[in-house]
Amino acid sequence: GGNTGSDEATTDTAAGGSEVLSVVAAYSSAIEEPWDGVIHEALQELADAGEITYKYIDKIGYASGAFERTLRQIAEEDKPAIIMGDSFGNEESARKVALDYPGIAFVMGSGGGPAEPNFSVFDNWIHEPAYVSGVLAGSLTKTNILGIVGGIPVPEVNRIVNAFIAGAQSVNPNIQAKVNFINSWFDPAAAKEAALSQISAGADILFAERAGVIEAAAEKGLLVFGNQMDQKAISPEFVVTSNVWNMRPTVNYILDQVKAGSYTAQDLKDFSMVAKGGATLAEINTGVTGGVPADVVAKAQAVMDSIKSGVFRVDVNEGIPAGSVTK
Amino acid sequence: MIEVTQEIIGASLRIATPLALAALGELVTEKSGVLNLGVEGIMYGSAFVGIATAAQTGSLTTGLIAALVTGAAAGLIFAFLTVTLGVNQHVAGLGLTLFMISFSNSANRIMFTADGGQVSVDPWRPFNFGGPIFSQYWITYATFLIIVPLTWWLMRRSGLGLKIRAVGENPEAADVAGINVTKTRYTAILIGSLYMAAGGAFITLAFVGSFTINIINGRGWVALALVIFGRWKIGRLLAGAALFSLVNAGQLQLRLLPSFSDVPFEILLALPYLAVIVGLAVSGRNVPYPGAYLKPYKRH
Amino acid sequence: MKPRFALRSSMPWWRGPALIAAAAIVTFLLSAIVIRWAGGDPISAFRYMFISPLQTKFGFTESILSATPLVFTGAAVAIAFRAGYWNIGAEGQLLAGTIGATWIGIHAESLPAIIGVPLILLAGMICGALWALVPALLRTRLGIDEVVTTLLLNPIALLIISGLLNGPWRNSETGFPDSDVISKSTQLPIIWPGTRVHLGLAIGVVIIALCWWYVGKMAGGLKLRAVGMSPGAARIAGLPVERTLLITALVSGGIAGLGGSSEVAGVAHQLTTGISSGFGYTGVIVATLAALSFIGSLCIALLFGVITVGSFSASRALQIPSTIGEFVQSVLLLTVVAALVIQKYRVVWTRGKK
Amino acid sequence: MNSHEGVGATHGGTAPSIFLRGISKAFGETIALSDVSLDLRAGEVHALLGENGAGKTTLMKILYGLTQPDTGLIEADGVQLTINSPRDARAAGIGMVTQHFSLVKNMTVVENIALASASTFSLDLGVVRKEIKAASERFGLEVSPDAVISTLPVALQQRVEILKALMSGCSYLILDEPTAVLGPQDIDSLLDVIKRLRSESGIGVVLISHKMAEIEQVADRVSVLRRGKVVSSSSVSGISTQELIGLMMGTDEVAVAQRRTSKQLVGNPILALNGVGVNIEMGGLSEVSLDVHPGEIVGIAGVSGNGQAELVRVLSGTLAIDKGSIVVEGNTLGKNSPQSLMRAGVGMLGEDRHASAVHALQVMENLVLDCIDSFATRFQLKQKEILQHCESAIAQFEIKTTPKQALGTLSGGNMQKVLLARLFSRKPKVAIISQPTRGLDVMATRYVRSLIMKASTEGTAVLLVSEDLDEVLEIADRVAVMYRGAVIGIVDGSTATRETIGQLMAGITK
Ligand SMILES: Nc1ncnc2c1ncn2[C@@H]1O[C@H](COP(=O)(O)OP(=O)(O)OP(=O)(O)O)[C@@H](O)[C@H]1O
Ligand SMILES: Nc1ncnc2c1ncn2[C@@H]1O[C@H](COP(=O)(O)OP(=O)(O)OP(=O)(O)O)[C@@H](O)[C@H]1O
Ligand SMILES: [Mg+2]
Ligand SMILES: [Mg+2]
Repeated sequence: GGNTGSDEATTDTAAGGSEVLSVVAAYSSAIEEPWDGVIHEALQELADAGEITYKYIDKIGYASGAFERTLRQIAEEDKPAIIMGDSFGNEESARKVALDYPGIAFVMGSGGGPAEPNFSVFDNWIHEPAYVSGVLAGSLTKTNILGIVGGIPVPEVNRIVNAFIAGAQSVNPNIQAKVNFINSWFDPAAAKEAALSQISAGADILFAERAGVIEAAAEKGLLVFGNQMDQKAISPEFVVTSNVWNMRPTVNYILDQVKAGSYTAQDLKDFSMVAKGGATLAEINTGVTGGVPADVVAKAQAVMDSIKSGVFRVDVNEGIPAGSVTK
Repeated sequence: MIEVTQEIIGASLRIATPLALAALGELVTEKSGVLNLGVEGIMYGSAFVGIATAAQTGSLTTGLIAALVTGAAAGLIFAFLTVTLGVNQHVAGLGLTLFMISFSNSANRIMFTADGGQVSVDPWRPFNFGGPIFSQYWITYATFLIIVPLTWWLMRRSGLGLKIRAVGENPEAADVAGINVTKTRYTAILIGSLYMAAGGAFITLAFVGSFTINIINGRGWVALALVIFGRWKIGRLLAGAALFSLVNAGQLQLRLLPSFSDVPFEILLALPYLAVIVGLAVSGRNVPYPGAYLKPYKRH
Repeated sequence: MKPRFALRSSMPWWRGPALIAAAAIVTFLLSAIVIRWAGGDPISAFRYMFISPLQTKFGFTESILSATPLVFTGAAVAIAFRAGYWNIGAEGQLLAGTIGATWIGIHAESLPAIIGVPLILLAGMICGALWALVPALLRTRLGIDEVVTTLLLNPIALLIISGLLNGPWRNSETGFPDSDVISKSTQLPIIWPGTRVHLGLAIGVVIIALCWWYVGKMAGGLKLRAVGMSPGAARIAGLPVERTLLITALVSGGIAGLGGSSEVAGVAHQLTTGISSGFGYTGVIVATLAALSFIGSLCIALLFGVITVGSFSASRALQIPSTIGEFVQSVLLLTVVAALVIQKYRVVWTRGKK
Repeated sequence: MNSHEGVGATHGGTAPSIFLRGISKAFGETIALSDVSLDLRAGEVHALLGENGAGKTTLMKILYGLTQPDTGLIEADGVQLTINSPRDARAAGIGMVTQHFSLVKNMTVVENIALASASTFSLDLGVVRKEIKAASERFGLEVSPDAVISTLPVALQQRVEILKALMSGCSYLILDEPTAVLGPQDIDSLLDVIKRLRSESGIGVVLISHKMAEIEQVADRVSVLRRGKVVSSSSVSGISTQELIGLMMGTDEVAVAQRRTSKQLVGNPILALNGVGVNIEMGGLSEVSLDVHPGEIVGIAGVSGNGQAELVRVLSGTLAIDKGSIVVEGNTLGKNSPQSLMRAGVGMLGEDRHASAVHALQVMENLVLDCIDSFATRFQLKQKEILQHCESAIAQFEIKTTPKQALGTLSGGNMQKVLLARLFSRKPKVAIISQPTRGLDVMATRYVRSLIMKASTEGTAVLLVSEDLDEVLEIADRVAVMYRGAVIGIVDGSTATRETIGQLMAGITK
């Protein structure tokens, strides 16, 4: 279990200084789902390092007000300094509860804006590394056809997929992207089948927004890009790189703010972007089958640098990608 | 065009494999007069235990055996409840599904994912006998070349099959004829559960090589529908599985065509289900349920 | 010696409770293994699951809130099954109801609540009934089995929601695929001040009462039961079997759809793809556990509400996976149904063959 | 026990081969058998007699392992048998043909017979087919091995049952009311078979029957059960029919139906069939014309399968007519749907009472099933009125039940009375009554017949379809004989004889 720190330890929320803050996370989905998994991992690391106490509850779902109930119970019984989680699909209730507990910092993954006094929002803004992945993919493809399998076309998925396509087309205008959605966060068999259909339609490079796609690439001996976490371990011969979301900058910032007593509601978007280290591209795996030419690596590096330095801004496009995208 | 067709056929054989296995298992079970709504759960639990064992032991075969043992154990629990005790089959089946899924998810969390991991193995690879149609996993070959004819033989040509059909139609008559109704139903449920387990194991040990929650994602319910679609006939059942899988494989390709690329993907995803309903509406009426369907048997 | 079950002729009063207690103990022992494995304390887990929700007003009212959708789906399944119409599609019908309700909810800006609330309820009911119509017609006109058709329409209903939320009903503020919040005038009023218990519960209870009255006391109900128990004999007695099935199917769908309205207008106030956590399927368990009795369904639904709330509490307090709550529920379900059957029998040991 | 000879005593030199000793069995509150002893002998036909519910079936189910006794034991040739299942019974050489056949309806004859012997893997239907041929010839029981059971007439299904038992090599054969479902010709040939089995194969037969004539014809010994006890066991030659009936009924009074003199037909027929034709694959009806007058009982006789069942289905509205018309009270029915017939005042008692009964519903609910709306307000059933209605029906029709009992738990006779009560209490203008006394004991049979006569005396027109020729001759005013889907002749009931009707049934017209 994820039980760390002292069980019933509750921390005085108003206190500042260097003492250990308590964080409770409430995830609508399961921590096996990579989006929530990233947050969980960051908090777990901090807890393991003794910097926070951390409890979580996941798989709360969206039905019958379960999320609101859970938030209230956390606020009433655990009385943590910070409640983190994802309020997608539970937006109304999360905000309502936050209003009732102004002493607690509510830091929620959300598609909406922050709300005074204590409701901050964050999201995975990894469209920038996705764009760079696209640059790599666009340079590496021989058929000029890329295959992308997504879960559910929500904005955070769409902008990553669209950025990947845009990156590829920026180096290779002939790129044609084939996009399938499986309409589920988990169904690796369906995702793999979708990827295989793209391969048969000519795709020679895949983007694994969801689990199951890397497996398809490995089976067919094709290069593939991972998402959310560094997924090289699943298939070291074929995973070129991954668009990595890192929650540590967000969490660190919040911890500092709360400790300093200066926490306010805000949009934490920037902390999940490249500039602040919240989004990165995993180290490019030049050891993949067929290798990655040095000039391609350099090109990608250059794009990454210009993003980091703010010279280049990746467009955010949250529209649902069509099944077949050409420039 | 020919290539796409071949791809679609190849893909539908893959998609159909777990469906056909589970549906055949359900068919054998239902022929004995017992409805096993645990099919989704048995697939799920076997998929998990199979890969967990394979990952721990490093042997896919051991994993498959563990999956089958899991299926058998689940089948035994189910048989005890429904045959020996005569518990309502809807409740027992749905309860078993809930049991297997929640157990697997809990175990998966405790064993593998609590700190960000995931259980995965190097799965069985497809053989390539040339062309997409013949590039299939051994389980797929085994399913369609061995299990299907074997099941047909079992149900139509073996003594056991005759007994299974008899206890499913009229357990009293079977009893009077000296057949052990309880034993026969246990056997049918066990055989069925083994098939379902194999279907679940196919997904983790062959097709995907890893386990995530929701791995079965309703395939068990589809299998259940296919049995009724097939009116408890193996040929028709396979036709249903083929219809579902072909439409499924076809819709994946369809979305990639530029002319279809703006059709909401939900419509395409709904097609396989619609196809089965329409197929049923066109071809099947007055479903010949086994005579003793859902009825426990007890002597006085 | 071989064991054999024989129907017992008389039953001491304590056998029922004793066997239920035995079931609880078996559940506890089995669950304890898993809870321990997850690093939790089984005794406090059980306290959180079954007792603490009933100890506070908050826990209790949240439990009945969680039970509300199950009251509807339980009634929907029970009435259909009583007529021998095997509606496995309460899930889809509830989802269809949420669609209808949302459509009214997001388009009814300027209505007074006195119109808005009935309208949103009606919309859900009609959509649920419509979703039940096609399988019912296929069954009564063409003799096509309703189990497959109702079952397979469930994922289709969810896909329609997904299509609407990814398309026209996408949240206008966040762009996330959940609908806008429905207008205030269509939200169900809270009936227990200071809690989240809403009008939906009262309607659910009324539905249960109506079903109970109709099936048990009214002419149509007697027809319905006769058709369900023995359609052949009912036909011989001149009862309109097909019409009874069709009407019951529509009523069943309507009740499930009303459950959808209740969820949208009562708690969620918006449509999401996760609006139902399998309420329709759980409804099958609720109704069958209650032996298709309506009052029984109501009680079982409430029990499920308690356990739902309790297992989340246990998971949160003890930091054990929330799926363990589902695990405990499933074991309890299986052991209790086994106990209910066993209590009717006594074990007789017979000599085996020589 | 009032047995004419001590159980276990030797009889005519044949050693008794199977003893049932001190068998008792209770179902919950009901005591089905108490301390029953019986002996069965090889090469002998032993008849079991008793009212409905006397315990005959239960006793035989115990012998065959379908029911476990509470106490008592079974011995064969001095050795105690353990019979926990039919499998054990078959191993001990006991076979049984149950009252409601134990055949898998949608399997073929071979499959049904193979069932008993099938091992797990091998299933050679070819071999079984040959064995069936051989056995058919040996016992004179012809069947076609590949016919599906549900397509066979009842008599043939029964033949399959008997073959199945014989092919398992039994030396004792239990037949539970085998003649209840047969027409006269089939009964005769079954009785022949029984005689042959006894004398040629030395098989001991247990014959349960409610028909005295049959017992006198084939049985060697007869035992009478009453309320779970054996009240008599003697050789058939040593006891008279009247004595037997007396033993069966105890002190109960036996109602005897009085044959009426045929009445003059007055007025117009209330039901008229004009050239009714039905085309279906097998059988069907051709040009059936028939009329029934108020207060008249018209009997339909015929070898089973000559269109009687179709005629009943036409008149119940479940089989559409292709030709001709049905006229009720001078009005031609547009369509013969169940509803239109009921509305016109035609009531039905189907041949299979179990198919007309909703077993799980209460007696009182079943009684109003066909007129629910008249026992209900807009909002609720008039429970009180239903209960009153039921109570008066129970009293009037002498039904042994309480209003709230589930219909399925009633004995056949009482179930039949409930259905008749439902039919007659609507005061139908025409009552179509099919096989009303099938499987009923002597007393119930007489009672049911008297009910039918009473209704007709009160003005109801009755169309009585029965395979029991005696029944038709006993109460019908006119007898119509069906042959190959047509009415081949109509004779006056008071002058008709078995012979005249028998000729017509064979298709011979003068
Ligand atoms: N399964 C059962 N459960 C409860 N009671 C039973 C059961 N079977 C038989 N009985 C009761 O046992 C008694 C004997 O029934 P049994 O069937 O042996 O009568 P029977 O002599 O064969 O009657 P019939 O002439 O109608 O065939 C009846 O009173 C009946 O109510
Ligand atoms: N499950 C049961 N529960 C209670 N009583 C039963 C049950 N099964 C049978 N019986 C009783 O057994 C008796 C005999 O049953 P059986 O099937 O022989 O009926 P029957 O009187 O011969 O009528 P029929 O010839 O119409 O079947 C009936 O009186 C009935 O009350
Ligand atoms: Mg009997
Ligand atoms: Mg009888």
